[in-house]
Amino acid sequence: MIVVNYVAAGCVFCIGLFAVVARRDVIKIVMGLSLMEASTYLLLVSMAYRRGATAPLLSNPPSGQTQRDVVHGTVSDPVLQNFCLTAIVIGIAVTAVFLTLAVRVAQHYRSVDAADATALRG
Amino acid sequence: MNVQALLPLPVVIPIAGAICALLLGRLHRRLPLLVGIVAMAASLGVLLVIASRVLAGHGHVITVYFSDERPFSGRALGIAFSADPFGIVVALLAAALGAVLLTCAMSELGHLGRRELGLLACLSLLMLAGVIGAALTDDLINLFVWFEVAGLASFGLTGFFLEQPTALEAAFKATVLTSIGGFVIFTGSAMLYTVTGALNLGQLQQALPDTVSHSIAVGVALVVCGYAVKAGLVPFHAWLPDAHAAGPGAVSAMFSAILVDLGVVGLVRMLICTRLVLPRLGDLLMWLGITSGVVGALMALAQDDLKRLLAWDTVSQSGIIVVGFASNNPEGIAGAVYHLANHGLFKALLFLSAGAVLHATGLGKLSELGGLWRQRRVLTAGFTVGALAISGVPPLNGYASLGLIHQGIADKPAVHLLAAIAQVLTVAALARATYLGFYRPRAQEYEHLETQHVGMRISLGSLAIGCAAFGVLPALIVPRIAAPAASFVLFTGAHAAGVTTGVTTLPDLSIPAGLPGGTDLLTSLAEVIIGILLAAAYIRWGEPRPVGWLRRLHTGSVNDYATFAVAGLVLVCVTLLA
Amino acid sequence: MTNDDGLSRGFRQEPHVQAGWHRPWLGGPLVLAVGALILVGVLALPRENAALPVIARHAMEIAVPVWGQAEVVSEIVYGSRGFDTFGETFLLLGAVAVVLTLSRPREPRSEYVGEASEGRAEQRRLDPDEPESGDERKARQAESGEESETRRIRMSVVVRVAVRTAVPLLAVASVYTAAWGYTPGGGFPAGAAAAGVVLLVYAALGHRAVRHVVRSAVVEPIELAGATVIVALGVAGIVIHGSMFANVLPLAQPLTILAGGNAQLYSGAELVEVATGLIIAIFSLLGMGRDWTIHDDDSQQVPAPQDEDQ
Amino acid sequence: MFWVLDYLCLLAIVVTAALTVLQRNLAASVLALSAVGVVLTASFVVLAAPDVALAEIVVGTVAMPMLYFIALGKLRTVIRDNADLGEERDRDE
Repeated sequence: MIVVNYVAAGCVFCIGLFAVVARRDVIKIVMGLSLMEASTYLLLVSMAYRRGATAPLLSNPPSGQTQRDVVHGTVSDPVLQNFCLTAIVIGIAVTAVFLTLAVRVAQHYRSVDAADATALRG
Repeated sequence: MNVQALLPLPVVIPIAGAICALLLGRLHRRLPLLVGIVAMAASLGVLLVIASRVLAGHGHVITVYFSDERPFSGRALGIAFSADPFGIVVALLAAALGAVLLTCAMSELGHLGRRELGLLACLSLLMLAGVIGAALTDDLINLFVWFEVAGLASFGLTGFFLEQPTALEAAFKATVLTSIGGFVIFTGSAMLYTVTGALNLGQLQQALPDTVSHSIAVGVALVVCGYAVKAGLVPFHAWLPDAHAAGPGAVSAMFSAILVDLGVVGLVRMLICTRLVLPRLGDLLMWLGITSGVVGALMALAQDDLKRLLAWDTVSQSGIIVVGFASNNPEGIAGAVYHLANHGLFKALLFLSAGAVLHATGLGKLSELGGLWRQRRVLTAGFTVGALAISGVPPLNGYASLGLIHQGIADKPAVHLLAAIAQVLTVAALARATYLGFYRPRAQEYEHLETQHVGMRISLGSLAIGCAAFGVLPALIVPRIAAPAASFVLFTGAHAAGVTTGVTTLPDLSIPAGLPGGTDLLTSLAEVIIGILLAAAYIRWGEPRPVGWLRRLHTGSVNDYATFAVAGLVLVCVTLLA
Repeated sequence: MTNDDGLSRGFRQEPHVQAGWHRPWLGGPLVLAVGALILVGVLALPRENAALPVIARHAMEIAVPVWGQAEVVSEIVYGSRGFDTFGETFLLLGAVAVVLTLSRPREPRSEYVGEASEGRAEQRRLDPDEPESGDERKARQAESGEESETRRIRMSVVVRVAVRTAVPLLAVASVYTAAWGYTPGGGFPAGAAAAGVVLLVYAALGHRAVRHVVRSAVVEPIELAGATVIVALGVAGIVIHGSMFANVLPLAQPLTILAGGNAQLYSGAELVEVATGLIIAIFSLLGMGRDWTIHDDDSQQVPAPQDEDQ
Repeated sequence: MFWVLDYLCLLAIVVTAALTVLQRNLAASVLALSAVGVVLTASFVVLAAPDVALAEIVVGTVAMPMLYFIALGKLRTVIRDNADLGEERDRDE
């Protein structure tokens, strides 16, 4: 059932969150956030799925169905897939900014260890 | 071309300005910032036209749907912009302060490199467009998209001065925390859409069932935590002092005065939607807000860096504003809207003065500053007016709004007491900063003292006049602006009704206007006096032990800040699920 | 800042240990708690036999008659919720601007800037001052020199020939995904694929092959032109129909290349925007120098700004 | 049959995600992250989401690894010992 998808998305979210919380390596933290992103995509597309659904496509309906059948038939939810596209664009934008920042921080502190980049505290 | 069609313009104009700023950067050094000021002024003009219709009489909600989409049977696929009294106040504040702060940036940072100024103008305009878009939008996912646009632009502005290692470190921490908040909001919003099938905030409010299922509770909890990261409530606040103290003066002012409103807008939208269904959310936000108030003020008292002290004070003040909104009665909410505007004004004034001090002398720490009142009278006057306004001294604007908030939470004794303590600590922190930074005699002269730019004087003067004006005439502001906003936030029916099309009027809400009377005057003056005594004691005897523990708790490592945020997420989820 | 009382126990807390774990005993249980709570929320979600939401069914119905698009997801992305994509496009433009800001070379500043001197003082205090490693000095000269050996040199002839044959095919394929409005794929995947093609040429045939395409004086105006087309499309919707991103162009016959009214133009503008945006971001990240940190031979003079092409 | 494919994709995603976090060598974990993107695309195709699959395959295999490897390249010359990157410095250094 689709619940297994939801549980898997939750697991990947937790793996990503654990990487951000517990890894001291700056690049690993960025990867943790990329994993959290991947889990949001998986959750959204799994929520969009309906039993026995075809893609929300009207161009060439599957054999024997007309466009009207597809419109009223079982299709996966196109609105959630639109949100997933938005999330992917946001993901690539944030990752590019992240990596530029990580390299600049490493240039100054000469290390990729997040424990060294703690000049601002208290 | 009725008013409804004008609704998206306040967002489109700054974005067009951002494109021109990048293009015109090659022609002349100061052209991009000039384009920015013109764009913000035009956006402010359009917003004033819309505000005249929205705030007429007892307040109206004007709604427009994009892409010619019409709502049908209580649902809408298209995105709606709705100008309601609360959203229009935040948008006006963002546009007006944006124009003032961009003029100040042009005068103060005018001689940066050609390419740097083009990028600075583009990022500031994108951030302001994001805040205005988030204030006006009525769609759950569109609110998240504008949240991300404003957040992403703020990372670039935080790490703008690449010479400073702390600025880049602050930008990295802000990116980690805000991204965690962003993913959490996105997951929560998608879950709410899947369960209720409604995207529009008004329709979501109607679609929420009375018995809240687990997925709605977790969805709302996730969305609230995401916006709490941006508003700087306690467990999620750790990135805010670093990020707001790192950028140039005008940019930090933009962060603290305008960007914090993004989180407050998100929280208030969720409060409106779930008031009938999840009453626990109001109490939870009240306790989170009041803890932020006390912790922020306590940490501000112990800071040595001037801009970091003001950033910690932003954490405290945004906590007090969230307490006002969560108080759920007319005075509290009207006070919170009024305090949102006041906080924008006096925090921008304080940050501009602090930024000007750093820009002129190159020194940011209170221990190194002092004796500035002789060389820089305008800067000292600006900072003093801001400090008096924040302490709630009667003629200036903090007094009226704090009085309303304290009236609003009068029926909850514990929260009222903690709010008074937070106010005393804030007064102490600002008094200490003013004395150490400006009035304390300094042994040796400053080795380098930058000349004073005229643009800086104009900005400081206009913000000081704004503080005084907002303080002197609450009789005009409270009934005309704060009351309609409070009636919009309180009467949930108005929000849902406003969603269909066109213009709907809001029910009348009578809030006692005029300066709060005798008892408030006495408590406010008492708070100021105790605060000054506390500041003097603090300067003489130094940092007490519990404050030391609290400061050691903020270890500065991004892993610990993320752990705080995760602990806050667990706390919020458990309270809403139980 | 690091304050001098008991709090700052010297800058390096413990000897520099490999970047391992950070308090996993605290992070682990908390993350597990979050996982459990999300599990509780997610289990109560409607399963795959739930009815399609009313909004989704409405989108399916209006896709062909109102928007002339046979691909419903593209219709929602560039039609009914075009304002979301408008915000998203400027999110990408913002990200490119941020990457440009953070990877910009040092520029001559005409007067004293307080923050710069404070920054340099900070660097002396915070940056560990150990001698430059050999390859860093090589990399640093590489940036200042014009024709430096770390600049991308070409690969072997086998790779070059293979890439020369594959590139036209890949370019056509990437534009194809956005061209036919009624098949899956829109402006974003096509733009990312086009950027991928340029990167392939850069990796295989060296910097000289893509130098004209990648120059910021060429690429940035194209990206801003794409953004301007999108803003113009939105404003046209306001002027003509009173609501932003309303369909202003006549609907062509469905299932043809022009199908989809202004959604097709929107998708093309986003293709241009995404392709040039990713190229700018990746090449400015590639060209990021080290001239902001103090290194031993950095006297106070500011190096001449590098030529624009970097 | 559909569910078997779905469960296989999910298993692969969770395994590659765990691999990304537990890997010592940064370059290897970048490849694991790219593997997560590819298997995610496979699961999108299985879950009837062609548009999202196209976007994810392009981002997951082209843009994301490119950015990470450029960042790694920049880091190699800057940080002191490469143990942080999980790579042993070659002996002759």
